[in-house]
Amino acid sequence: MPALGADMDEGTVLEWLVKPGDEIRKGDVIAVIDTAKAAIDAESFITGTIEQLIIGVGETVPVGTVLAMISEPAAPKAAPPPPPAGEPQRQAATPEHVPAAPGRPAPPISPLIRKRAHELGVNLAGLRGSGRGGALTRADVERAAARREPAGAGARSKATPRARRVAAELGVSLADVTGTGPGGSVREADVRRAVPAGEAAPAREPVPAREPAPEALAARSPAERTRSMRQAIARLMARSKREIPHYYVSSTVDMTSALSWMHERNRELAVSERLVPAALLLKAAALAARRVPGVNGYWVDDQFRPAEAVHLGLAISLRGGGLLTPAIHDAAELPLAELMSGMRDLVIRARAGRLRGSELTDATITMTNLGEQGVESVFGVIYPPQVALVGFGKITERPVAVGGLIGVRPVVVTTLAADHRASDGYTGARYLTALSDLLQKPGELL
Amino acid sequence: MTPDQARHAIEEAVARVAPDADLAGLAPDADLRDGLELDSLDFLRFIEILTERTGRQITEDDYPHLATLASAIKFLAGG
Amino acid sequence: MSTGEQVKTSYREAMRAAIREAMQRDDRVFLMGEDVGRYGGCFAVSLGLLEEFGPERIRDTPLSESAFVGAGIGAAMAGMRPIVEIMTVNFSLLALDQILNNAATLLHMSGGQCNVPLVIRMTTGAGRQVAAQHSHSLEGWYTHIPGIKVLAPATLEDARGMLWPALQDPDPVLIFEHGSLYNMQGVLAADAGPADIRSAKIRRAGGDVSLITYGGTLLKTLSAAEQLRADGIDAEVIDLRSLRPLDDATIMASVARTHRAVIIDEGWRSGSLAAEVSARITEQAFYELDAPVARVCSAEVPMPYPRHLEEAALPQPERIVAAAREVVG
Amino acid sequence: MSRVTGEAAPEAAADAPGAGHRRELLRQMLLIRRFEEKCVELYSAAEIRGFVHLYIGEEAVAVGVNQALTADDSIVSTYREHGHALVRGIPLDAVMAEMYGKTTGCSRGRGGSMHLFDVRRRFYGGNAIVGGGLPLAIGVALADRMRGEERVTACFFGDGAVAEGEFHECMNLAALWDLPVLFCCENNLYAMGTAVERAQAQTDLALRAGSYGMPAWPVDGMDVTAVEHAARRAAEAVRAGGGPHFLELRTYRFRAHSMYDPELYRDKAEVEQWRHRDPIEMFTRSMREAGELDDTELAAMEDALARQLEASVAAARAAPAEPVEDLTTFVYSPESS
Repeated sequence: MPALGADMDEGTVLEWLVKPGDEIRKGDVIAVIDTAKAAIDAESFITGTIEQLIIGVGETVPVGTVLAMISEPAAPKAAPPPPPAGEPQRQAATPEHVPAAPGRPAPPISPLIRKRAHELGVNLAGLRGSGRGGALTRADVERAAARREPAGAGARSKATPRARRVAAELGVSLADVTGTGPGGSVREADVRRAVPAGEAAPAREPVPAREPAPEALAARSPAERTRSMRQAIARLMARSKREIPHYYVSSTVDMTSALSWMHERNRELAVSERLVPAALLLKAAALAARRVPGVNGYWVDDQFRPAEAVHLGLAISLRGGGLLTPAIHDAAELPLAELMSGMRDLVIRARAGRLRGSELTDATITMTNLGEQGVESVFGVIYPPQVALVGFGKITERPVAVGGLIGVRPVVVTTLAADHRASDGYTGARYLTALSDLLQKPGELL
Repeated sequence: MTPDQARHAIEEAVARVAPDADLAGLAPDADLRDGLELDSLDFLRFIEILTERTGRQITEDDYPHLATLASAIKFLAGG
Repeated sequence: MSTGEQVKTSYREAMRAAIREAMQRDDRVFLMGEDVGRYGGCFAVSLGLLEEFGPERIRDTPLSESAFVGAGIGAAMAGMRPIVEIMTVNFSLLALDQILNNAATLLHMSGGQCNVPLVIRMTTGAGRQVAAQHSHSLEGWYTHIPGIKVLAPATLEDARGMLWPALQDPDPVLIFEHGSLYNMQGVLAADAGPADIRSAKIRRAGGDVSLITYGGTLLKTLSAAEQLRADGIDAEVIDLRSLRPLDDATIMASVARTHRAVIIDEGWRSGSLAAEVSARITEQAFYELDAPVARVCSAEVPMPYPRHLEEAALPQPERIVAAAREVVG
Repeated sequence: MSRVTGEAAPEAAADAPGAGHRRELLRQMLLIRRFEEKCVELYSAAEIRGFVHLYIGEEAVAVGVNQALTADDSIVSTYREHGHALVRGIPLDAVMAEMYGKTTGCSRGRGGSMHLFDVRRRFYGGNAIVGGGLPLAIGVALADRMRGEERVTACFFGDGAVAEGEFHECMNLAALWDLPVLFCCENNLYAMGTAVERAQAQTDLALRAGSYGMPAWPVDGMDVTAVEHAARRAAEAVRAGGGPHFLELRTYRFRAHSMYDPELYRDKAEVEQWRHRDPIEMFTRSMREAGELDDTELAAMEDALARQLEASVAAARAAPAEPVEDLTTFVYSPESS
């Protein structure tokens, strides 16, 4: 089927002017083709004999389809081979997007997609992927987020981008700021007014703030940066102590099986994958939080809101002072190896000042580990609006009674500071017991 | 590996893990981890760099040999 | 070494001096347009040049915009450096095909063979009660076209300094001169030379709001800034100078300081140059904005004849002040 | 070995053109004809795309006018330009590669059939806007005149352009300023689907052109010798400062306006009648009668052309396409962007 116009994709054979056996010459009109616009004579570009008419009168076929077979005379003419029939440039388009073969298991969810889903508070279970092979794409997650009301805080308050950025920097929760802009929108001045000198700023907004607050931190001089960080910590801690009725529980946990299991595994692992005790403690703390959800979530609008997943905040002390608590997302689900590399990555980036705003503001429970600094135990201050903080002291050799006999065993003192508005000592105790049980069966931490 | 090469490798590893740490000011028999405030992650990174630089496999059982500068040099140079 | 000596002049004389200098320095340069010779130029910019350079290089043309603009393109393609004057942007519509389909496109279409080192000057804008067909401000249309550059000299320095670098440019450059500027008086360095034609300039520094404008509305914007000072609002005024390419860096740096932007453009709002600048601010400086970007443009009406209606239609200092107050809040 | 490219014939001998000269005229007409026929084939196979306007039937005009031009003269053409480009000397491979949109094309593949450029040969392109090339042509002529160059700018356009305002503006300006332009109006009787008598109150276009105060002659566009003779006379006058001249070359296109229109605007009988005056067959017949051409020479000429065409198609197919990364090059010149 010849291309008979710039905008022609298919054509209909209106009439054959030849029949099999006819002799034809180059340039002879052999058929009449109906394009969308008009009936047009189609000519032959070779001299020869009509062998067979393949496409019949009235049939519509795309450009390039072979209409008839013409045999060329045997004489060795230097005629070139006829152009490859039926393969016009246009059809060599890239293969269409291949849908997943039915029945094949959907590909695993990439960490990036999980992180994005978490940022938007989207539950990935049962979400159909539009990517190659049914994989979930960022767009799928974002569409899912747009379709329903974000979990956590109420409707997103109307604030200018500048106001959001300053609020993130100063640790001000927009929910607590009254806007004086058009339509009651919050503007920079409103945010700054909401932070009177000395009085602690209300806690960060639980819904993850979008603005890259740390870049604002990084943009200024180091001295300025530590001063404003100190101010932010001061405000947060003062508010925590003022508003949260802390209760504390502690427990000494035998680390023998955990450490020997770890050393055994480390023998087979390359240096870069080798585990440290902190990774085990972190994983256990996360799994325990999943088992005892009462400690994992936020205190907002005078009620406890349990979080869907466990995002474990990690208290990281910076060289030369200062503290950041970035979160490891889905710490309960992440395999131990990924948790280890995630922890190393967070520490390096925290100390280099290259954390993203979203990482800093969405922990559902925080862990602090001062064992390296040699203290036996730590009773921490909860990060509002979270409702619990788990603490670990130094792993030390201590005389312990086991089965009636005295033995020397590596042990660690684990503590929990919890918000008595959200839970009672009973829940705190159940959490530490769960933590201890998990550390006795390290295989489950994988 | 000669003691000098070992010392040089340790100095480079410390520089990369704790850029602001003052190795020179540390007594050869002083504890490296305390003196340089290396936590377990820093120390793991320190071991990782040493393995890359010297090609020596260092298992957890070898950690005690790396407690001080002097012992580390002896361990690496000892072969 | 500039002698520091200053001379009193006008925008019109500054542009004339620029043309004279270019024609003296480069014999490939010549001026072509309706009534540029014997009549001395519809706005008297080329007064006296016919007597000085003769009819071969100061060429009056018949009223055939497509022909003489196309001829300018052909002559440039063949090695000359023509300055084509289209009396006003209103008549340039008759030559828009030559400007778009030939001047702006030949280099790309010919695979890099055909350069068109041409300068086209046009008067633009309203404000003299000449009614709908003579009062258009269509620079925005031309800034839409890749392949040409668009300049808007709003000061004596720029009127004197932009022509020579525009002529040196191997690609077509359009220079829009707002009709209200020709009589503007002022002082200029006697040896004032070429100006940069790539960047915007901050004509008044300020920290509370960025007033972004060009050409005929610069003076109105500066006076609005003065009025705003009385309200305690410290306005920054940016003169775009180059409408294509736009100097994004200067615009975004200013918005990053003031966190508020008002764009003043005599064109109609829909699909205007102001719309393009606003879109770029939202794309590149979104997190700096403490208020939506505001625009002060002409009312979307054919320009009326009566004075009071024309003034109501055009951007005025009062409307700029109101818009600035709105965004500063 | 006959000259491979369509290089313009060497300065023809001063005296009456000899048989050798006529053989070259015939070869150039055949070059155009076979090139256009190959385009039909390639277009039907969808190997070349877009709009393609064929010159079959009008070959005598391009070949004849080209004989009157020197290497220093300039040409501004229209979208039916393959013939003008080939006889001007743009290599066959470069024109074919341009049809394929390849970087080895004479416009780097950027222009296609309607925008062939070769500035070294002063071929300032086809122009797809009807009448759009006329202002450019008078501009080039203006530049030549201002620099005292004795050169001619030949400007090709069709009868359709005569209805555009630009045509009248340019004719007047060229006459007013005595610009060295040779206006070549290829009157093939149809502006796409509108016959000239349905578009022009006065269809004698030479008469119309004369009203602008320039010499204007009608010429039989199907007779290559007549075209050459008229073009020489006009070009020499223009070059000598006689101001612009206008040739109305009355010719006819045997195929559709562009790839493919149903030609409802004319009946087949008219086409057949004009085919009797096919410029190539008439010229071949007269050369045979004068004993200047026999079958073997003709077959050799056809064979050489067929091989050159196949080679150009093979080269074009194999030539590289422009990398997408170069999309924005040549929007502005490098040093000025």
